[in-house]
Amino acid sequence: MVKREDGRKPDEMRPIEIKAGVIKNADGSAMVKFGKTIAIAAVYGPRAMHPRRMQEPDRTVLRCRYSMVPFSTTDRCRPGPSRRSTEISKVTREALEPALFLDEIPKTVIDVFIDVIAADAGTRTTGINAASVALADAGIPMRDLVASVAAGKIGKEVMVDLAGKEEEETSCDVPIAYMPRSKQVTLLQMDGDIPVKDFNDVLKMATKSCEQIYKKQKEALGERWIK
Amino acid sequence: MVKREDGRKPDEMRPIEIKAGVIKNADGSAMVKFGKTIAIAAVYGPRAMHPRRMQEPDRTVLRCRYSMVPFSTTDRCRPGPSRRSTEISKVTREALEPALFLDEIPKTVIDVFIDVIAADAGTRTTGINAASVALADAGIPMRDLVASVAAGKIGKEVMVDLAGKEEEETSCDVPIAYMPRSKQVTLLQMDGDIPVKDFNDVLKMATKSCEQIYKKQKEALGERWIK
Amino acid sequence: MVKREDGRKPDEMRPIEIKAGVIKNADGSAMVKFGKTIAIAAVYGPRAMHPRRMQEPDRTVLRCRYSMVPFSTTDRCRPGPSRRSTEISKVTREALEPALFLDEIPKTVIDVFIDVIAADAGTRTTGINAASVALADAGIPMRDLVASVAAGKIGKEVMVDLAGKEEEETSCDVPIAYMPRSKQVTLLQMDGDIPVKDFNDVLKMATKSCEQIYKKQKEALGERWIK
Amino acid sequence: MNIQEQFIKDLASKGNRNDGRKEKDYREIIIEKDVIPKAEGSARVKFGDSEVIVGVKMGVGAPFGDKPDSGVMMIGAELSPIASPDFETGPPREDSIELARVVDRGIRESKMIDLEKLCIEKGEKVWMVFIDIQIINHDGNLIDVAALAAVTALHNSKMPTYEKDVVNYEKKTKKLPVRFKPITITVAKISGKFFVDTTLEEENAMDSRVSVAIKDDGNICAVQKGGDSLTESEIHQIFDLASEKAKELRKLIN
Amino acid sequence: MNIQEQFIKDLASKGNRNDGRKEKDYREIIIEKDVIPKAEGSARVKFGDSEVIVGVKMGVGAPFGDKPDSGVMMIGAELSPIASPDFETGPPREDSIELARVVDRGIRESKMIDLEKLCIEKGEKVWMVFIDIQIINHDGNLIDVAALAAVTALHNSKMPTYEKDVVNYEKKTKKLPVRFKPITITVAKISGKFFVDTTLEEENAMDSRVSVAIKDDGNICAVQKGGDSLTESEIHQIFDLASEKAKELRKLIN
Amino acid sequence: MNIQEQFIKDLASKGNRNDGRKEKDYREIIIEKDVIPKAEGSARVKFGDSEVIVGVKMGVGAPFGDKPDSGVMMIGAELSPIASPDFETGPPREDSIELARVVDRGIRESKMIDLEKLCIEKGEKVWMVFIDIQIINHDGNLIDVAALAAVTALHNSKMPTYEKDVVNYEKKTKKLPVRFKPITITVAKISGKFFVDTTLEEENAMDSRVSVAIKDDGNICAVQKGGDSLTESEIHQIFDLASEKAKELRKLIN
Repeated sequence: MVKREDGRKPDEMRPIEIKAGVIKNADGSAMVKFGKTIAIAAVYGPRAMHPRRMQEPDRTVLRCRYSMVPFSTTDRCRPGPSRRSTEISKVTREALEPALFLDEIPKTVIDVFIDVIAADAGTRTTGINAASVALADAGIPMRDLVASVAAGKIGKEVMVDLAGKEEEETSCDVPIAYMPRSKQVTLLQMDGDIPVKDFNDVLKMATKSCEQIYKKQKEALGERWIK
Repeated sequence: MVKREDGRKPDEMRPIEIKAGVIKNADGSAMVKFGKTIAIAAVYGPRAMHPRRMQEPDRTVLRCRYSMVPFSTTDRCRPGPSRRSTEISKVTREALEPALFLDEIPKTVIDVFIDVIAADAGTRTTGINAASVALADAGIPMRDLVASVAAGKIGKEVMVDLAGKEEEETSCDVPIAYMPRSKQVTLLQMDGDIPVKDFNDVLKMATKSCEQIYKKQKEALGERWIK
Repeated sequence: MVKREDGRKPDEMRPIEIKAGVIKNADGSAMVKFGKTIAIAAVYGPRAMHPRRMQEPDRTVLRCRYSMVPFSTTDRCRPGPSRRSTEISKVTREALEPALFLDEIPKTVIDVFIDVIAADAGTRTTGINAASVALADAGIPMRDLVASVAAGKIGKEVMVDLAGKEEEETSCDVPIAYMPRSKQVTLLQMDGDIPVKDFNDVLKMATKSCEQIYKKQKEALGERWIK
Repeated sequence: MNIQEQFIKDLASKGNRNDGRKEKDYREIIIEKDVIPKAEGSARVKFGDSEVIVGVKMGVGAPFGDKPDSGVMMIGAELSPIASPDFETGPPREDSIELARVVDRGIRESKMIDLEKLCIEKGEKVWMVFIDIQIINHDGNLIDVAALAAVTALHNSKMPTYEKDVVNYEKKTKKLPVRFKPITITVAKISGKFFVDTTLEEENAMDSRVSVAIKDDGNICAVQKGGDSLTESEIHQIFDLASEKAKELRKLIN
Repeated sequence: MNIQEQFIKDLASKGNRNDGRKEKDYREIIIEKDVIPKAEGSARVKFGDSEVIVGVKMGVGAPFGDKPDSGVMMIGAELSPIASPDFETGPPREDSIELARVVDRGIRESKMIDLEKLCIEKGEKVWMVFIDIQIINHDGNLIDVAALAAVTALHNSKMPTYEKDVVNYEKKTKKLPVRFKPITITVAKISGKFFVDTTLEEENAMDSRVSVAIKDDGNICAVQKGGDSLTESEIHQIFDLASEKAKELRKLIN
Repeated sequence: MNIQEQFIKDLASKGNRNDGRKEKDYREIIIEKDVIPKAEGSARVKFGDSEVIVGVKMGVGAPFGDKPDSGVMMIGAELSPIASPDFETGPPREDSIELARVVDRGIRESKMIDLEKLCIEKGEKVWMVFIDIQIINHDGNLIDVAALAAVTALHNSKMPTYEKDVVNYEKKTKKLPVRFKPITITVAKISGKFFVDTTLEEENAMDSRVSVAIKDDGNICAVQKGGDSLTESEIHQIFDLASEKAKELRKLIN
């Protein structure tokens, strides 16, 4: 088995830290660290939807806004939405929606805000992990928690939770989100160049890792309630 | 009689192609080609006006949006409205309004969208020709069709439907729109430097050409209904 | 006593010109000149507030918009709001609010627009002087007029109404707004580097000058009514 | 249609106006020059209660690729919210864009500014001339007021100097190279009659209008129709009236 | 859920569709090349009533700092308001941004354009390739239609020449250096069955969809899921179906 | 006025606060340094439930024309929607612009950063220092929290190196050249009494507030009043209180 840049095993994720209830004003919140990547998520709602023309008569609308703060990256990134962040906001919303019961309170909205305050690969997956815990922290009824991680393949080795220069070396980058209880994939994207059969191995390792993340998410929520 | 760059006679327009009903989703639509200039127009409405504060209590509002797609010109043009396109949208609306009965259905709007997909002079006039056919194709009651073309003067010769380098050579550029049945001019603009008396000749040739365009517009609508 | 760049005494303001009622369409208006700095203010309202979600159920909202026109400065400034103009709009609003009775007509708005058409230091204070006269000219009930000027300290000398290169030489720039009757400071800002005890002298000279401005404001309103 | 509009239309049908003027009468015209200290040139022009200030600023920039030895002229217009209760802040609206573009065409097509003389270094550096139109009060006929103010401001502009890659705005020795005095006259059609210098009330009641920019030699260099349709014969009448009035207004510029 | 959605879902559960097609059937595909005179390459592609025009424009600009000897490729998409009654003017919406980014990844990750050959002067000047997607009519499956149009347009693009710091668009001698034909196939899940080439009606009733970009060698180079969740086994079924259809569609490009 | 506001005001009139603090008491202050791996410097500061993270990023750019041998400092603030239920996405609002500008003035006017030492090549290349303020939770007194976080982050910033026209962020050898520790203290007036470190509830009930930036030598370098009017004597009281508290807070920075 090859050693990775930072000494991890192929199926080993970076050190993970999850903390629920980090933002007092929010209805629910969480901070998640994967190595040097840090995301904070806050949930507000369900609350009345404004402007009214965006209301849905029979369900709650989920809105997500993913954002990277200017100092999160080596080259300072400009504040404000970009095409990249708009796309990630969309797939994040779709990654979370399957876990929620959105037909309970019509004409309302749940807002999920994700700020990536430090970025070293895996910002969207780290953000989804934080958002999922924040939704649970807000007491919003959920079918399941959503866990998320990316996997790839460097040389002949399938590897999970790519970091640092691994992102440039991998032949593919496959971020997924996963609901372990129902074994449903809620986020699936891929960039790269890989045979279909290899994709299956990558996907398998990612879902397995999500099960571990899932445990840590539940622990964090447990700690929050004990406090 | 002098020969023009592309061999046309002074009062000869470029080859014209008009096709109604080119966009399935639209209530009415048309594609118009003048040589290498191609415009597509789509009409949606009359429909309820939103936002409500833009409603007129006693009439239908006509909105026009003229736009050039990025690949229409030699130097790629940026998407989004410019000062030029805003002005053309306004004069296009004023060129079409006199042909419509707008006091029939209060609080509604008719939207006319014009996309110039290929540009070689005469984009605003080609767009008006397309919009006029699209409005008729949508079954919107009209006093008359609106035909549109530009004329100018190169050396001592009055010429219609300038194209290619003629636009740089002409001493004036006079785009007009015209309702042939009532002999009303609905668009009138001019750039250049020309004695008042010459202007009359230019205007005359343009209105005459509009009568020919008018016939082609009616033919295109006829073909549409036969289909 | 030192002489200043333009020959003024330390406590002498530039030539001041105030004229009320300069914009026919406005409910109230004024033009104020301090030397080469010229500001025009127009007041519209009280009138119904749109959009409705910005209405206050129990009071009139005061909105201020400070703007510098492109040709007001040596280097042409771009039209549109900047961070600087947004801040000045805010402190201008706060400088004027204490003079108004805003709890009289609920759900309404008073708009104050300030255009700086020529800029040579003191644009925000000149704008406040103009806005104050314009509010009175609009017949809006006021506790007092608001007078405004900046003071500073060059070398050991406290000086009022800095202009030209004095702005670069002063060790501090203290713009204030003042209601002379109630002796209330409504605007207070400062940039620079100065001991607390010197600040008191600067503030004192500024409030004293405001009393002179106040007289000229009342004269201008008087002339307006006589006409 | 409201009562006021109907009243204006009824008067117009007999060639009358609610302020007592006749069809071809202008309101009082006031022109002030050099009203903005830091502008290279400026003018404040009033037609009755309509008031516009135009300021000309200059700077140094790169020429357009297709005209490497020509200076650059840009015209902007802001219908400041101070000018009218209906204006709101936000991006320039259709009307102010049209106003700026019509004034631009009148000046550009007449070749009033000798742009070739504004080249500093071919293909690299040329003078930029920024003409900013600020509407102070709106009581109709803004295009004509703005055009007159712009031409007046340009005729009174002085060029800063350019030394060692720096523009010196303190030292203005030469005049901006201008020639000609293009005049823009807008003629409005109300109840079948033609009027110049319409007020805001008249503009709310008018059917259509044509703005015509006319050169010193009588040639026309820009035209813009607004509003409803017109016949060819009406267009000729409008051009004749505009030509007549342009001669009168041109005398006011110096 | 409305009646129409329910109807589509009921049909789908038996593998049927309201236009008579079977799960794996495409609508009629029409491909036209060189439809835009001034573009370096262009294609109009229709799948039934869905219609997209892609134009390729080139220019010269600076390379990215981390790839000094590589040309630059940019893809934009505009869901023009002409294409659908629901579209409104304004900044590009979520859907059009996603569409452009998915098409971008299929082309970029497959290394279809040989960007190294587009370097003019290392670190200073490279060719920029702008691929603009214009939606003409929206009746579903826009990602696949746009991707096919983009790949076709690129395969038929001719490069302008660059002489003495000026791009000459009149003289196009060489073809744009492209290789491979990545095909994007979107598979939709409706009532537990999988369908290709969905109409707008079907998309309103679908549960989820996966777009898969597939290279000539069968490798996949981009994936994007939309909508509801999927099991791993469903993902494999989708990949198999996409791989099968990609081979068929690839034959249409020339 | 609502009940809560009235309650705060009543307490304040006796010098009391609803969380048991006295007028001059701060909430618990927590300062963490180097919390952002890729920033040149960073700090997280909490005053009770108010929490701000400031990150310092550096880059190389052109100096301002009037200061060719000086580095450039820029401060931005984003009131992230995560921080408060009332915040919405969109352009930076009045409050966050004011916050950034007040923090900017405190640092700039105190000459805390030795900008002359940040010149790389006169007139061409200088270091840019970007100070970004991210509000994590809003429970009042944000200006003071942000100012303290910014000064702390700057005091702990390390400069990347610049070699062969490239910034090397991996190799940070020197500290950012800073001197002084300007402290910003905001004093609020509620029911005629003066308080420091107000909570959000208190700010909703307050009459006015003055933020004062104070240098190590006791001089003041920036002042910003907000809210209602004040007398001269009240201003003096505020300055005295701010001067006193600044000395205490300065000790927390290292």
